[in-house]
Amino acid sequence: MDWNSLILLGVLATSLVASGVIFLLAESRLVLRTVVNLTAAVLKLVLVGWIVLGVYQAIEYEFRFTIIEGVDFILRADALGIMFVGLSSLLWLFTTIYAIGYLEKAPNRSRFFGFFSLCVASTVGIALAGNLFTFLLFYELLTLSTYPLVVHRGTRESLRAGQVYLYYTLGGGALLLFGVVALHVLIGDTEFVPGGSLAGLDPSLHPMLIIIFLMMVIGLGVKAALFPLHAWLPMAMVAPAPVSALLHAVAVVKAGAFGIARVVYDVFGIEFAQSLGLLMPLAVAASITIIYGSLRALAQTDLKKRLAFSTVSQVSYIVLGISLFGPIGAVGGLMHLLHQGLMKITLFFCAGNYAETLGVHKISELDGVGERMPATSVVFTLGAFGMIGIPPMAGFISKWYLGVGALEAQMNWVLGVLILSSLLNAAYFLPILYRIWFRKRDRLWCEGKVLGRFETQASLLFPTLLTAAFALAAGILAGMPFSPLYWAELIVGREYLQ
Amino acid sequence: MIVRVVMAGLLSLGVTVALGWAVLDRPAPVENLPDRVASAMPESGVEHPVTAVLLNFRSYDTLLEIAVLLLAVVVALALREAQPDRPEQMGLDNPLLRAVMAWLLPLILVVAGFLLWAGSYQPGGAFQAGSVLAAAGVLLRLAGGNLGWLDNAALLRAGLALGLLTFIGIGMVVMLPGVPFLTYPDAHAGTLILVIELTLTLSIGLTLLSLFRLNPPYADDPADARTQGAPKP
Amino acid sequence: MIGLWSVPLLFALPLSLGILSLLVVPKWRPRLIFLGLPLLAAASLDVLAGLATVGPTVYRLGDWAAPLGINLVVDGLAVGMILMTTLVTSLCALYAWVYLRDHPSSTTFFWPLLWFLWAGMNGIWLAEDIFNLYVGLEVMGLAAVGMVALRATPQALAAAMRYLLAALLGSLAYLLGVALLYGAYGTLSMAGLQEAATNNATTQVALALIILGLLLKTALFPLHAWLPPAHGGALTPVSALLSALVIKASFYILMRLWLVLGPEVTPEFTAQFLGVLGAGAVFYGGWMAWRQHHLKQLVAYSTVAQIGYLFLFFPLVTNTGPEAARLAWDGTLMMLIAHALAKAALFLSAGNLILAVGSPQISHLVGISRFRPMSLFSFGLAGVSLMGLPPSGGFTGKWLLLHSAILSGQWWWLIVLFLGGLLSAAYIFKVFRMSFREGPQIDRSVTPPLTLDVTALILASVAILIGLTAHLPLHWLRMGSVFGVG
Amino acid sequence: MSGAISGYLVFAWSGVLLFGLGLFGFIVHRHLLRRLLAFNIMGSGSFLVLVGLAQDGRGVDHVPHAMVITGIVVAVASTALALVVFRRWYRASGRTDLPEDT
Repeated sequence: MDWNSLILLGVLATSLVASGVIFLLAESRLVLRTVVNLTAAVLKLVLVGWIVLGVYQAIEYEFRFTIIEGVDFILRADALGIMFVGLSSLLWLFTTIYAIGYLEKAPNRSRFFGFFSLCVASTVGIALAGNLFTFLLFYELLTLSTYPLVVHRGTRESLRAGQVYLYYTLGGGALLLFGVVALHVLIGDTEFVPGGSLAGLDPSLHPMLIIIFLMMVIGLGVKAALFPLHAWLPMAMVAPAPVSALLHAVAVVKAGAFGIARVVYDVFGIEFAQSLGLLMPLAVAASITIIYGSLRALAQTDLKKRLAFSTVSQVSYIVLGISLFGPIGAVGGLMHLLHQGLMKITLFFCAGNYAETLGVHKISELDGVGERMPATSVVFTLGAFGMIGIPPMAGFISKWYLGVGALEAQMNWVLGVLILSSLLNAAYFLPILYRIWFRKRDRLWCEGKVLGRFETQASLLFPTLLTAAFALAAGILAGMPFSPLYWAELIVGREYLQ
Repeated sequence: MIVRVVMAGLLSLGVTVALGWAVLDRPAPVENLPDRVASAMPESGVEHPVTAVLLNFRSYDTLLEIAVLLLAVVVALALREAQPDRPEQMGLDNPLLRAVMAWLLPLILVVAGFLLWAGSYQPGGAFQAGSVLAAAGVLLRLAGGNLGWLDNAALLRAGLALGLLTFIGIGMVVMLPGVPFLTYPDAHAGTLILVIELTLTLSIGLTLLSLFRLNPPYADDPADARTQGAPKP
Repeated sequence: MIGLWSVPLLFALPLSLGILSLLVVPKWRPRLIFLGLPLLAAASLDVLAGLATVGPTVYRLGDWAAPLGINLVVDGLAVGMILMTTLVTSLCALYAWVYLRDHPSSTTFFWPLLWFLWAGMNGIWLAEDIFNLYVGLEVMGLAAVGMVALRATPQALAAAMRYLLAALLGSLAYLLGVALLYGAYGTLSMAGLQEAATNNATTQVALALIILGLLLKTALFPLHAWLPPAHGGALTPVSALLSALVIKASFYILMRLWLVLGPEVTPEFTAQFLGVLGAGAVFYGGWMAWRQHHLKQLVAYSTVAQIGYLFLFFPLVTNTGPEAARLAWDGTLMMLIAHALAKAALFLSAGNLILAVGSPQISHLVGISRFRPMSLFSFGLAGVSLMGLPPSGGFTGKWLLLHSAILSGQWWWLIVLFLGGLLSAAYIFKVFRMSFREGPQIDRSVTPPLTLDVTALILASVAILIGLTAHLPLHWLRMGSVFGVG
Repeated sequence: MSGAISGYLVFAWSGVLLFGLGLFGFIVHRHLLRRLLAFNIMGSGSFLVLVGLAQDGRGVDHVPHAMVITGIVVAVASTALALVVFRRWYRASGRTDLPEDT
């Protein structure tokens, strides 16, 4: 057991141990809980930073032990995985700070933060999983650890949402399980290898492989909220804002999209998937979801619901990028994994700030809010611009690469999808911005809270500003080392299409 | 009801037919266990094969069987209801029985002793002897004899436990030379088996008797009152 | 000889302690566990050590070789079951030690019954002689019936009576099967039978009787009617023991005898039929569990459902090729052990929840997640294993069974595993939904003693952990079986 | 073997019939005492099959004799236990059958 494998366990353990400790803490131990939370989050970030540097220098990190004959538990840090780990550890820290402020004086915080940490541990596990079995293990753990967060408020509505969430994700998980086991029967332990490990199989097995691919992509598509498997996501909006932020920006939907990337790149191999004709249907499904999500977002009157449908749409950019056969499209998709995470979490934080500070939930209640909460509103505007894809925001770069990638893959129609979707994005974000900045306030907000020196609590405001800064930097500094673009190119250049 | 009878009839008929078929189709056995028993008899320490099988070759079965008996008593003890006004004397009002009992009792005890002793060379043994002992107790009780000494819980339980504890104890002690559980040394096999049988007889008798006694008729229950000598007014 | 002392101690010690607990004053009855548990744990571990160093052995009681004498088989399967029994029973005993304090003194008879039950189970795990198995079944069965009756409420008595009738009928069917086999082959030893058995009407009828008898005792759908009242209505530690271990014993015998006689005489139809019954159990049990309003009844019906998974063993192991059969063996045993641990944990934590809210109704658990997180946490961990979600023993077992089903081309069992998992999620999360619902803001619930929570938590954690380290137990379990390699 | 019925096989046959009869009674009757009696009849049937079948064509075999003694003890213990539970049940409910069986 060498140092490099222990550090992987450390990354996992920081949040896992934190979760255990928090569960055991009494509800009233506020300070200790906060200390544990933040220490773990910072520690994890440091460890991840260390690994990022190592992976950059092509150091191998691997940890494995045997579960049953022929099935290993493998953690491995490769460029793709560590990208996702980096995103989740960074956002975990911000979301934790945000949640501490958001849930001040709310009940059941011990339970909340316990499951919150567990949820992060599962996400990290998903990112670091070195084979399908390990991936599946954490994928299901994620379902289990997010359920209590979705139903956290304990109202009839949230319990109902939790139930729908469970049916979707458990059903999807079971399909994924079947696919994984079936692959296991064919080729044994399915480790993630650049270029995939299935291309050499006998052609008579190809129909079987197509079925397996379908099962796995449907199973993963549930969490990635691919149309028509997305219905759980808007319902899950009843959860507290930090949960929405974490679920929608990082953990659950990204786990699905990330899984699809793993399956396409590291299990089937992009070229083999292309030769089986699997990429085109995936691209079509992603495109439909992009348009459908945007259309539904237009119709929403609730701010968080609109953001949720926007997520449905935006996550499919990642899937779209994966399904474009060619390096540029791949870069666009992978990069969007980070970009969308940063931008969407910012937007959800803003929505949370509005709700928590002013009690505003409906879009129609946002009139003139820019005056009352300028910082939050500026940040919201930046996020919205990013989503629409206005340069130089991060979203623009993703869309640019996706467009070029589509042309490269000779799928010109995708360009149409991107343009239409951007127009729709504009159509559902610009009216909000108009209300925020150009309409006069026409109602009383319920401002019950003691806010301190700023427009809202510091613990709510600063994480929002920070994530926004990161989102902005990702766009403006895209050419710098360790930017999302840089890293996505590293992944594609190092591992795919060699 | 009719449906149930028809169903039960069909089911039991089916089972009977299947069993008959199984009996008819029985193959000739390859293994000849009686021969093995016969050739191992000299080492068994007893002369009667049934006793040899029960207390030596397959003594483990017997050990567990005694446990089953004891279990029944444990459940009877657990389910015993406290009856403060339990009538002490609940014999049948039958002078003849009492008179005969005075003669019968010693005879029964002798028979029990004989059965126990006979077990080593002809049919008989601990269970038979124990049952006879228990029968004596039941008769005594029906005759209105005083079995109050059985209410001494400690004594009763010690008696119940004696057989199985001795059995296990001997089974363990003989292991000291490094042989498996229940391996009697050839020289002492007969004696050891006799000791086991003796204690088992006592315990089995007490067990069966306790099963009879632990749940006495309920004084206030008309269905049970009939078994009592004195008719209720 | 390996295990010279420890093997007989496995049943002689609990028997002696059972008698001893009758002799001491009631107050002292529970305390005997502090003598018995360490000794039995040591004996179990010694047997395991023997297995690991020397490999599977046969213990000849009275130094008589089978078929004249009775042999005990100390192979991986038996030792695995013994260790499982020791762990689960020990924790249930510790639980009962605290739990029964507030119960009427007649419940101290729990202790002798517990020891006898333990002896009966260890006797069954070790047995190699089919008549000896009958006696062992009776020891275990009557002790179990006594435990169900212990509460002495009308419901408990009716449940015990029903259980007893089922158990007696099952034993007689089994005994008659043994009578036919002995009549046909002149031996009671499994090894001897395996050698001698041929395909003829006697063997078939005997096997059918044995299977039917054991199905009744295992409570496989549709012969399950006795189980929910008996397991759901008993004292909590009793429910845990019965659901976790006792029903496994009859399944274990079935498994062993199937491998001895099955391949020789049974048409594949029988194997498929058992699988179909198992599937029926999974669906019916899951559905009924979901419909219950009483927490322990829910858990009891969950047992009805989980038994069904075990019976996929038969279609997956019969004429399916060595690899699929080995996977089925591994998967079934993993399921069995995981269910034993998880179900014990589920019953114990359900008991804690009932203690906390003072009512067995699921609807009274509203908001309990805020006040009794630990009891709920054990319930959840155990539930994860029962649902077959990773990482847990239940998941590993399901994985192996899935693997075996795909490998042997019997895709229809996939549907059973798929829907069964969703159904179990439905009933487990039914409890969670209630506990997460916001209810009273003030904690009116009772705090169960720490021991009760800790024992449940340990069992649940082991059910999870065993899934992560499954290859080691599975390696041991294969030793001495037809699936053992090297 | 199966041609002429030897003396011992008569026992096996009557055992088969007793078992069938007992099974019928066990299913049909609801009164618990009757069911217990039926159980005992079935038990006797099994014992007869055990002894009769084993000795048919082979002569005396003491092993099944010993097994039958064990079986009888077990049956006695089970019956006693059943009676204890039954009496307590009857006391508590006034019923001679089980509730769901009407």
